[in-house]
Amino acid sequence: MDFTYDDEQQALREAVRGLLATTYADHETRRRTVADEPGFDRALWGRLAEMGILGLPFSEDDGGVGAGPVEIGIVCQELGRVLAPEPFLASVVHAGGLVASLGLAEQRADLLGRLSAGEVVLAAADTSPGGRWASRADGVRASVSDGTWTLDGVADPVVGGESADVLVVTAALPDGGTGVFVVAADDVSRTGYAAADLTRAASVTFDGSAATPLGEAGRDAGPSIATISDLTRIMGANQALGVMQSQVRATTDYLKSRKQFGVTLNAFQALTFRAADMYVELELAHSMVDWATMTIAGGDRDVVADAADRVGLQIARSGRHIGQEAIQLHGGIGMTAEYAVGVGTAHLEVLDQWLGNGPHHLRRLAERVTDHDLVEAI
Amino acid sequence: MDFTYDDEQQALREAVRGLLATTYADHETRRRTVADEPGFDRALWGRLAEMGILGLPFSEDDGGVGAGPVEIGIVCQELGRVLAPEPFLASVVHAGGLVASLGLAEQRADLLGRLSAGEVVLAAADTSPGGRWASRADGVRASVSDGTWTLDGVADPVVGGESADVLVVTAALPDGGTGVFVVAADDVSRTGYAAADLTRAASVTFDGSAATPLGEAGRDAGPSIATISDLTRIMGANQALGVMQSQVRATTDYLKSRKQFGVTLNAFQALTFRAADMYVELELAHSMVDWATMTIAGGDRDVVADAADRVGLQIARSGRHIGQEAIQLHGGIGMTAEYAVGVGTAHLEVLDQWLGNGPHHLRRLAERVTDHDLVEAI
Amino acid sequence: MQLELSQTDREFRDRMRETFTTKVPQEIRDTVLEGRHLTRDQIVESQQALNAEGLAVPHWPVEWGGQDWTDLQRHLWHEEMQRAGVPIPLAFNASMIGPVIAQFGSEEQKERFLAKTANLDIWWSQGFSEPDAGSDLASLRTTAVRDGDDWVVNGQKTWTTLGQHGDWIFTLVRTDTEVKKQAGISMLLIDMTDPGVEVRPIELIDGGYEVNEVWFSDVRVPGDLLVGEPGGGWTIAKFLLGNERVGVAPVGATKRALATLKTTAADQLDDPLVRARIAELENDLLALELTALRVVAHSSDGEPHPASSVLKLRGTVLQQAVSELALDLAGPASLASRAEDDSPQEGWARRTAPTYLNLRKASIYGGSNEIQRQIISRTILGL
Amino acid sequence: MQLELSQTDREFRDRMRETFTTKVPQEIRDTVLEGRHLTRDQIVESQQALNAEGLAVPHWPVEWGGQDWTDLQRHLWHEEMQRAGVPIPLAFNASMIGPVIAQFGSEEQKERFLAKTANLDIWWSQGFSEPDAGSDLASLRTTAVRDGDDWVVNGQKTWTTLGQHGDWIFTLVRTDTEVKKQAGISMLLIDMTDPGVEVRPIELIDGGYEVNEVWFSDVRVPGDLLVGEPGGGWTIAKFLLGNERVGVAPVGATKRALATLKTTAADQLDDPLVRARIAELENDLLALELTALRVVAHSSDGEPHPASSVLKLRGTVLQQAVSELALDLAGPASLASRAEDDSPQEGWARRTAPTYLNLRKASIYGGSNEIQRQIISRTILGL
Repeated sequence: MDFTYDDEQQALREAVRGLLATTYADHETRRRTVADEPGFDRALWGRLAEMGILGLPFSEDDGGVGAGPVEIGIVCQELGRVLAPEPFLASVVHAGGLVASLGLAEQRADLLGRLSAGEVVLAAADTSPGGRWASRADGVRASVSDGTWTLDGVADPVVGGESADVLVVTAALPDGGTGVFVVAADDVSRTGYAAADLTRAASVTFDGSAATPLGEAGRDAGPSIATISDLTRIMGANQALGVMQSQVRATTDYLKSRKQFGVTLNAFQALTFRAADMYVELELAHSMVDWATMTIAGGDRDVVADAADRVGLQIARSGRHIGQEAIQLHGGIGMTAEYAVGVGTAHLEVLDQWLGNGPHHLRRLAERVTDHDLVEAI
Repeated sequence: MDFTYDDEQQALREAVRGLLATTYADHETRRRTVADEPGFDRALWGRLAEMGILGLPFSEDDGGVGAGPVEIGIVCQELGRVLAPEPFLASVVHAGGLVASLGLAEQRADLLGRLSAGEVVLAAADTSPGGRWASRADGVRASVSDGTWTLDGVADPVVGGESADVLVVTAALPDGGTGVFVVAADDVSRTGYAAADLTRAASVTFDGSAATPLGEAGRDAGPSIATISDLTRIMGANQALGVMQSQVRATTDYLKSRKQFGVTLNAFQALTFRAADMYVELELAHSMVDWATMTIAGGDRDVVADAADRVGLQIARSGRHIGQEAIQLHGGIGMTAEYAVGVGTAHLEVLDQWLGNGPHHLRRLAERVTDHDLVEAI
Repeated sequence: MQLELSQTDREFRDRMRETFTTKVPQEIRDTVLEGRHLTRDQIVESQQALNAEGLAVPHWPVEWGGQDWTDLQRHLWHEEMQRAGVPIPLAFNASMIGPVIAQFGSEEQKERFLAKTANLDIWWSQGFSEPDAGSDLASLRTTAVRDGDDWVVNGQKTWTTLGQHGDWIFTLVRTDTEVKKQAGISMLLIDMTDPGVEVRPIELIDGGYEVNEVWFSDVRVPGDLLVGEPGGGWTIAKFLLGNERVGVAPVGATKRALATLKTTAADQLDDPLVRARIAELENDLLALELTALRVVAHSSDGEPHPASSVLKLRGTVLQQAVSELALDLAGPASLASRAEDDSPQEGWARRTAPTYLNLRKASIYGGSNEIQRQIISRTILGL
Repeated sequence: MQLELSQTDREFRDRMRETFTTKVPQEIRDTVLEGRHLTRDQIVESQQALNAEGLAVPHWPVEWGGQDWTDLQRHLWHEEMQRAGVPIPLAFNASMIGPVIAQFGSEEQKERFLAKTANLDIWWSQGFSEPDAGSDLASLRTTAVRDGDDWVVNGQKTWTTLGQHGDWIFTLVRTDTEVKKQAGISMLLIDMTDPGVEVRPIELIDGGYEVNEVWFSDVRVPGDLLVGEPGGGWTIAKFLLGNERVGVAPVGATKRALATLKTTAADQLDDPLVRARIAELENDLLALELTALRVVAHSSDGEPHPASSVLKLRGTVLQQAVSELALDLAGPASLASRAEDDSPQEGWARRTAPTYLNLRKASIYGGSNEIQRQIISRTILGL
């Protein structure tokens, strides 16, 4: 049992942190980047590809690096720290994860190879308007005629879908179950928009859109879809952890430097105690994120599903606490779009509502409460 | 709409406060009183009878004073302020309330007359071991033979039951429904004990105990039992309010007088802010208590049932907050039986667990949440 | 003690309900009830409709358009507006500078400003906060230097709510740097079209522009636009901030928002955890509303009741809690925050994230919740 | 990073589990698991059973009975004890005076006390707190005045946990009133049977007697019972209070208590609100346990990890929260707190109210949660 990074992991973290700092050291750059098309920095995306970051989760056979979940988590944390809008989570972890899990060898080599190289951006379309974290598709239907598949329906929100080249779509199969299909972005109509944190998503309409089954045609992919969602949930929690770390640091720095009534704010015990409570939440969240990330290596779907719910609930609670207190302790400046802290609070909510919010995970955990005696950490 | 006491109500409050101060101004007296049989001060009980307090809720025809719910609430608040162990709530409000609601004229005149005069103490036996605030009896069964009724079973906790002269018992009727019976304490076996706040209760065993139906024999009294429980819940909330007022005052005084690190504790902003939060809870609870008490005058059972749940939930939340913070802000001294604050925290819990705790009221309110659009205060 | 409204008050309430739902355009009220943004024109139209009925500034002196109501009636007026989705009359006009001019202003100022202020012919902005002052208002640095009959103003204000719409701004400025900091402050009324006044809107985290920075560069203000005496600004500021007693907490609007959620998210009400969360909030709101009524009932003659801080503190917490619930009920649909109206996601769901973020301000602006706790612990508890 | 225990640690844990469940009498463990009170004899019997296995004082120096374990192993030892219901070795002996004597004591003191301390042949009490000092330990007033080779002690200590069972007491006393208050403090070991020592148990709100007042009236203490140097008491106290890193939060016991509730209150687990409350607590406890593991994994060589304060703070909050849940699940049956065992109410339910009340101490004793927040904000955050 070990909660520390090895030297290579440390080096990865430093490298990613260094690269991101060249672009997003200043929040103003992030602000300008998300205001322009495509909502992220294509040059940075290219450099991430060069560093092998975009191929991190995929096997070398598929054109990737074959790194483990801890490494992917490190990247997500660093992206979160600077609120980077690059669609790593949506494109690499989520959509790429579906391809890696379900795709045939040639599909994997093609799509993941190009994704790793920064040549295509993927997005997963798995949510129907009003839908809530279901691994069973209900907004898009697949039809087959003469061996040719087409899709009809609407997916929304498709995170990263506005500028994706290829969509990985979950759709209801004609004979029941849910299949996953690859669709060229040219074959759909889509309307992009910004979420509250100014990252981009899209509403995607399929109208007889040509689709290629990912893996064996017509087979129910429900369990795989669920597992990839769980993995994405855990990596989203890593990203949220990075946000929270930045918020706690920014708040602490602010309390030390901002003067009111002739003294710096850390002279007010009520405020420093609240900062202490933020730190407590941060440490608890950190522990849970590390743990959930480590469970992935075991390869047991049920264990990962449980870990996703647990870290999801923890992040929802800690994220709201820290995100709200960070704004409150900053006062007015925390409310402005010019300042990273409030935007971080928006990003925490977007991550949660996208990947699974607190009540959702609590409900699932509550259902399972009688399935065990003690919750075993190790 | 008026939230203020009129002159008579003010005078009643002063009179009761004055009388109680003669006995319980010092917590040590309360401590000695509860340590001895019968667990309350019979002399004080007699003086309460002389003042008309024990007959407050009952009509003049029944030997009472015919006062309204606000007056009864005032008495309960004052009892709560000094943690008086006298069984006013159990004997007068609850058991007496059942008699007043269900008894025949002669039963009312007899029992309530003697209760008002301080000649008998009543107690309501309406809970089975492990039971949870049900108006349907399941621990005691009533049988009738040749017009003579007998009871069998166990009631526990019977608050105030250890020293009561007459028990008012809810029992399952032979043909269904729940009846209410009057049983002389001599006809049962009982084991007294102290609750966590050192007030007394008993486990009561009925073994063919002779019983007199209260009101018309064999008729289901479920709705009336429920309404009297609701009224008792609301009066219990008044009593809890008195406790909380004392706790907030004691805590504030302590912060002003206790020195640590060379200054009084109110120099620590984190502590004064927590005292402010206690005050907020107190004011909210106060408003809800006054409101629930005033709903009784309208005489609508459903309105009172709703008010009982609402004030029950509020008191559970505010009571825990204030009761816990009062101990915490006092530190070690708050943990001791010698000091009123911690005993008050015990009393708050006993009132809630006896009359309906937070989760119980929340569950009932949650069931009704779609029955209305807005919750109307007036 | 008695719960029922008197016959008079019941009739009063019915009259308010009737007036609000018939005299203020439905479209404006729907905009409020659905949590969408009002335009400047809508706010003006609504206030003028109220003013035509004598309902825009009832708490002003009668000679300037006020009504001689009890505090309870003012409370009912305020609650019924919120229930009906009527925009509350612009606070800067109705609750702030209007009462200030009526109390401290010269006859000339009253004649010149009050009627137009009530009718929102003049849109007032507030120039109090400064970048380096925050909650420490008295340390403000904007200066006004006497030059003949005029004052010449230099400095910067910030967090000026809706300042981009403003015609005039009432400002606290330092007119004397030699005295104790509170004693050197005065209030000036400044025409925002004057040369040297510059307004820059600040984007907030919900994407809206509600607050502004306002710069004054050698702005020349005639001497008759100083309110009260030179150096009397702190007294006026205290009057103004202590002037709130009715309508401190947005109870009615929060209740309405919660009740509306039960309809919009009706499909999730089978979930006992959702029901419990709503029940808990409904109860908390009831307790708050009753406390507001107690404050109203106890208040005597213009003195602010210290429990106003309780209302502000808990009111903002509940307002925020309802917005959290809404966001959780919206779920993934909430990501479509900045989608256009042709989005397949429902409008209420799309608005939840911006609303959640926007309402973080509620516990910061207008006396942060930390300031409220300070007031309670010092003023009420004597700590 | 890796989740699994090493082969060695897995075997270690299995050995602990096996030893605890076979060497410590079932009746003692049931008493702990059911939350009933242990007698003095049971505590002694249990510790002596552990000591016979070398498991009473593993963190002591090896020459005095310690084991050269890793922090992780100490953590596993501590958690497994709690899971099995084994009473944790008496803290005053095992975690406090033992390590202090081993570190600061004379050879003579070590020989005289350590083995008996490990084996609980001597029951130690702690004499630190005083009535007027509270969290401000340094302002203590109990004095020890030199008289020949002896010290003469006068004063009063309070909150002396289980002092009624004590054979010896380690005290902080003021030996020099002329110097800065921390510098005038020394540690004395006092035989509680000495003339002039008087112990008065204090009744707590749960009806139990866990703490005591201890008076010293002209108690004559031989000079060789001063630990370390005169004036060195503050250093020892800091060593002692900073000595906690493993086992700061009672995670294992709280987990066990929560899991047990699922069985005892099984009839209420149909209620989704109850299930949600349990699920939330289970998750919070998991996060806490993982944090304890992280602290253990990161710790280096005896230095207390500052996150110990996180563990103490959250650990007590969760311990208290589980006791609140238990009380709510017990409902009216909880009124039978002081009923005898023939009560028709179930034992677990009867114990909920006293347990709830008793555990209020958890956030007060041993460095209140306010002190923990102070440590976090100062030491960790630099505020």
